[in-house]
Amino acid sequence: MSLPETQIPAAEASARKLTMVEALREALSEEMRRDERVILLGEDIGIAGGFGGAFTVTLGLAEEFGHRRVVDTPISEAAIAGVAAGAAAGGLRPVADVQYGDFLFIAMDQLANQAAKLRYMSGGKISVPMVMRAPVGATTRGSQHGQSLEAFFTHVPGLKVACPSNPYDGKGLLKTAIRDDNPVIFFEHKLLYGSKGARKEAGGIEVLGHVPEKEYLIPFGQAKIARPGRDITIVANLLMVHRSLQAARILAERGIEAEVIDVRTLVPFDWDAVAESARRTRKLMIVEEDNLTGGWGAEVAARIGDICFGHLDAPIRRVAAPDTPVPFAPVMERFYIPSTDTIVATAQELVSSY
Amino acid sequence: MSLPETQIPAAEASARKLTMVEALREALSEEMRRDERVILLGEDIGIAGGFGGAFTVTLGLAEEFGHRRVVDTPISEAAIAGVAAGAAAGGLRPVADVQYGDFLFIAMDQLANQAAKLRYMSGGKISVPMVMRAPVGATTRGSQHGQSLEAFFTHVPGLKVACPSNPYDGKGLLKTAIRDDNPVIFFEHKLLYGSKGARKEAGGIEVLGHVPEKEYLIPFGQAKIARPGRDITIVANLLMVHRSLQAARILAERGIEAEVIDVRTLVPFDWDAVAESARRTRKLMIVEEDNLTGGWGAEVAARIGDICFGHLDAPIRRVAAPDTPVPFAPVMERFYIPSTDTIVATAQELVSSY
Amino acid sequence: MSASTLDKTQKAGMFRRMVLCRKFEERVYYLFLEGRLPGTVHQSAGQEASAVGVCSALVEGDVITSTHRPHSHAIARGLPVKSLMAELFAKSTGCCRGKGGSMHLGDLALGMLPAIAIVGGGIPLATGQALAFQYLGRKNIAACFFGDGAANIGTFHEAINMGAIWNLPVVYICENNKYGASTSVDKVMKVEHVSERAAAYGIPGVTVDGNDVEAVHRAMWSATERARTGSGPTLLELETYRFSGHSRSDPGHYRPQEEVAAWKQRDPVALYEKALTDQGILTEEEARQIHDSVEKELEEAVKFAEESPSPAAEDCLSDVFA
Amino acid sequence: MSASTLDKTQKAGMFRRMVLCRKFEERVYYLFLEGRLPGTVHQSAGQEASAVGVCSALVEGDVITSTHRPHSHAIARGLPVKSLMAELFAKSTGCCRGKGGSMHLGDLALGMLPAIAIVGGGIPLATGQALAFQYLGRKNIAACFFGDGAANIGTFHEAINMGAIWNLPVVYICENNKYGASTSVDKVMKVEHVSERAAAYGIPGVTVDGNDVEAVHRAMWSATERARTGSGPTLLELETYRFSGHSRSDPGHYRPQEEVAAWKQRDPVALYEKALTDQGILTEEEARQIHDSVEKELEEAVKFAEESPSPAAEDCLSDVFA
Ligand SMILES: Cc1ncc(C[n+]2csc(CCOP(=O)(O)OP(=O)(O)O)c2C)c(N)n1
Ligand SMILES: Cc1ncc(C[n+]2csc(CCOP(=O)(O)OP(=O)(O)O)c2C)c(N)n1
Ligand SMILES: [Mg+2]
Ligand SMILES: [Mg+2]
Repeated sequence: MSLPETQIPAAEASARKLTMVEALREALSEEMRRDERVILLGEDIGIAGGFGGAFTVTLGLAEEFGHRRVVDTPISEAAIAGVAAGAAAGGLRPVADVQYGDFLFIAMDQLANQAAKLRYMSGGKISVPMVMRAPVGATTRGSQHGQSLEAFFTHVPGLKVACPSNPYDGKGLLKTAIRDDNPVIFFEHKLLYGSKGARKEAGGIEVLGHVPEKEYLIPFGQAKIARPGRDITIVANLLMVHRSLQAARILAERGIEAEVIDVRTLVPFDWDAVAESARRTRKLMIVEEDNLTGGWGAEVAARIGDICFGHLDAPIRRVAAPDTPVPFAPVMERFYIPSTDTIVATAQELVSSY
Repeated sequence: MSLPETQIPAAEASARKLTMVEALREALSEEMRRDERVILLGEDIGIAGGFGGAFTVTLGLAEEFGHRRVVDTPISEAAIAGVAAGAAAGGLRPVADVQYGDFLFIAMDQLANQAAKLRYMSGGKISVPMVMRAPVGATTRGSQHGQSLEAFFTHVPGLKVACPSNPYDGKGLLKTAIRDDNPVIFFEHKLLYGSKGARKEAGGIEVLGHVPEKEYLIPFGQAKIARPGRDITIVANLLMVHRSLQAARILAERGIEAEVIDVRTLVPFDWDAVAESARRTRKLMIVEEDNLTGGWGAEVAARIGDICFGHLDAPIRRVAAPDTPVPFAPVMERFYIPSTDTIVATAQELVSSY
Repeated sequence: MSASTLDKTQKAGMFRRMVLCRKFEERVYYLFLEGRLPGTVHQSAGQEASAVGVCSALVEGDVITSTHRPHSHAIARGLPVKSLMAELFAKSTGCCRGKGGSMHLGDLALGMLPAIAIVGGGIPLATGQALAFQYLGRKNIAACFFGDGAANIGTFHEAINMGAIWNLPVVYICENNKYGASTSVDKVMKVEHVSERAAAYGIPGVTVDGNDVEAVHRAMWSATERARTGSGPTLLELETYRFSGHSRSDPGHYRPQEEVAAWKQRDPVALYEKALTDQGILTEEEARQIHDSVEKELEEAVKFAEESPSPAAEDCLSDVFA
Repeated sequence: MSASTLDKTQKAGMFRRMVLCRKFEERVYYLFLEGRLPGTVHQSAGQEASAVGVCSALVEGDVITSTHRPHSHAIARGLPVKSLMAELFAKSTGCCRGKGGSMHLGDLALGMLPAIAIVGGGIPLATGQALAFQYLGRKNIAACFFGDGAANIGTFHEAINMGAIWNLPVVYICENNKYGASTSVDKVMKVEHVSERAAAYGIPGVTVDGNDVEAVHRAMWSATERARTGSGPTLLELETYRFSGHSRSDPGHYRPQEEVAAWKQRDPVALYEKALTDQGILTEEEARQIHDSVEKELEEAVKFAEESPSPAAEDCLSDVFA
């Protein structure tokens, strides 16, 4: 199921490096060129002299595609989601966005009760090919601008959920999301946007990625082994992939070879890849930025614990944010967001104590 | 931590039997008599000649307490939740309700971003003592009137979550919820309301419970051993407690003694009780009506799997609804809702195969 | 079809649809009483002029959205009664293959999005449909039904504003039947007419006698003209009344008996029958034939529904994803 | 205090508050540039007359709610500048003990709910506060600040309607600064004035020059009178302009330079200073003293904030539940 990084078509072959923002922007413009039905809906996404959305992803697109296709909306998140769903049922392929993922709660009924269920309630007669982009992650903006919300949407049947960790995946997954005939919630991490061509985020990490000029898609439901290893499996998404990779490098210095799996999509989820790796390393941990209780990691632990019962030498452990809102003060926020140190310590404990 | 059923103060001692609806109504009226600050907010809750809310819980309360305290609202779920939160911060103790839990998504921002976080964002200076009542469970009303939504709220730090399975607990937990200084989401199952003094629900089960006339409270975070057993632990809530008890009776005929734990509150959760039982029976399963992926059972499986690692003889298994919206046709809905048969079969497999 | 020139055939057709709506609800009422239908139901007897008047101004390709009270909308839009009845019977031949039920009736291919049972939830969807029509350069419009109760929910505000600023081809139709469940409209809004709220969005608001099917038709017709010619939405308020309780379990004791009686005096089906026969558009014999043919159609629909196969239990698992 | 009789001391006090708001924002601007403050910030220079005019009509026990742009509201309401500055510095002496930050400034005991950074999210909360006042028989009111952008979100509609039907003691205050982030107000609503929307709820809507602090005071005063006497809410629209970009990272290129220049001509702080000195209410010397004392207060606030202890990392875990 999962492709080791080296097998990914042309990823490393390309000399061109892009930031996440550039990669996502390219995905949008390629898809808009390819398919006239693709339109964008969101706040401040196309205003002349404006931002190109809260994080510049749509910058320049109104200039190329016009305001008919890059549609600036009022601050009306419920209607943004619902209008996107209605337009999708009506034959368009809208890509909507909220400026911060936290605002998805406002649109929750339209996403979870309408977009997600229209197909089912109609007995399969309707498709709702829409994408809702949403930036997540804590960046010293306090409780209402820093949540990770993947778990809420992973729990809604009828929604797909993507969460790329790097520009290459970002582009390939966004293109796939746009072509998918189902509603897709597409999470982007604020600290991964990169600084080139993007709004600079304090604490952001510079993830420049090889992005081939040739078109490619990344299928949903295929996790990626971001780093192979034999001693323990670390499953992560978004920013936590990078923390986990950094932790793996530190662990390697201590003789522990951690395998890091980037889930890439949470719905569908690549159960085979994770189960295979866990059976092989016999130890599993999950790293997510979301609050511990009820995070998506709980589902991974529950299901892998079940299907790999007897094949694991240690308890499945989760590293996640504590069960608190996101605090403002950087000192507390650093405590809140799972750190490389915690990942290292947890892996080390699992490897040495079991 | 957990109290075996027999120790519960005066529960079985009382001769008086009430339905859930009667017990909840009594909790509301007792608390309203006791504390002038308790008010009710909701749609159709106090209209003369009306319903007393969608399921008659507030019937008669406007007559006793007047429309100043039993406040009929417009159909404005976001404002109902937000006004309740604001009034709570302002010194009242509002008990709000939505007619069907499914509508909580409309109020999600006010619940998850505002009510849940006000205290935290203020550095602990504000309390938000409100209750949001919400009926859950599938009752042949289709996809938008039958969801179980506990997992969404269990995942929001700052919210408490209660889910009584019987009239005795319903009354005691609702009174505790009203006195709690935090926002509490209070889930009620439509099929447990009972028919006496309530709107009759097809498929509803008649859970008449001993409810003492003397006042009592049930503390949050104390699970209840609804039936003791030595062979396997079944953790459940709401309607699924009854299915699990029924399954336990069937299992007993086959020589398997299942211990059934009624969680009663999901936040706080009685980890000690479940862990203790699981360690004792060495087998654990979780039964919930919610969709499998990301249900609250995932957290239970994940955490107990971790803390009881090595103490269990079988994988932790979850019995839950499939990952689909709630279908309308009764034949499909019966398939959707976890059945006694499935619980029996799952328990039997765990006991006999491991 | 043009508003000013409804011809005999059209009028007779509208009348027949109204009768079909009414008798459908009557049948459904008894089928429920007899325990032959599962779930619950929100009936629309008394509101037929609104449903039929609106849909009589629509053309092929237009789309309606509806609510928890969708039966008459679906019938007025022309969905086959068989497929509606079969859906209520939870059969696989139902318009939603048994997955939707009463509250989600619809068939997009036939011009009706599955009804949305979350009050106000369909308003953004209708607006999105209209955006698609505008974008694709179609001459179609979306007709968005909702109740007076929905006028107080956030999506009403957000979506109508969006429809307004983008001049979308959509007509927002508030069936003001004076109550949202048990709650009288004047308990929950201070304005007398929902249509007064149109001003907040800079679009026309019109209040019409919702029990006069031709008045509804005319008002809807002008609204569709505006919508089709790029002038944007209208908020059309139709004053009407439901004869039954809010839902199956509701006897409706919160409504003064005189009020109910007064509205029953203005039964839209009876009124139109009288108007058409008075005007000599229908003979009494023709009217009778319409009633009979409707009975027959419903008889067949019930038979069809009853004889249709149930879905399989495992069908629960399909149709989640495309 | 009565609207018609603002005396010298009051006017001087209002002026000082405005200067404090302005200079607070100037300091904060440079503190951010210097990298001494974490996170982001939405500044309100240019909108001081609105914040101070509104709060000058409030009394002890009244409560304001605010937005992502709360600094001037907090200062106008009289929260100690030290505790605000300390919060921006993320210190444990901050008004939210470092947990809130710029977007959640507030202190309920001092009459300000923590600011709500979800656009429109505070409107139901303010309405709930007002419900509590009404229920408890207090003579207090809630003053609910929000922007023009918030006028298009569902909670605006739902909560104002509730305030209206229950005649709650609340004033809904829309600071219309012509833009929601980069989006000009006339792109997203068809009405010219947000106050026109009041009619949809059957309450008065008033539009006032938001850069004229005494005009704001007078309008707010009448609105509070209505609210305090049980006559219900008012929707008060204050026309104003922010001098800076939307947030720290925004240079504001979407606004025509002439527009910005024209509004800077109407700088509310300068206008009021001129009015007060022209009218002889303040001498130039007194005005200068006010500026100086404000500088001093801010100097101390920064010093206090810098010297205050940071919260401990583990403080993250407290204050989730009461
Ligand atoms: C968001 C939401 N809140 C509450 C309900 C429960 N409910 C169903 S219909 C109804 C009343 C609707 O009134 P109105 O919009 O006037 O439509 P009518 O029933 O009169 O046709 C209510 C409260 C719901 N379905 N959705
Ligand atoms: C619900 C929601 N949507 C979007 C945002 C992002 N955002 C923050 S401020 C803002 C503009 C608000 O405009 P307005 O209400 O006019 O207030 P102003 O910034 O002009 O003071 C936006 C879009 C948000 N915080 N909340
Ligand atoms: Mg109604
Ligand atoms: Mg603004």
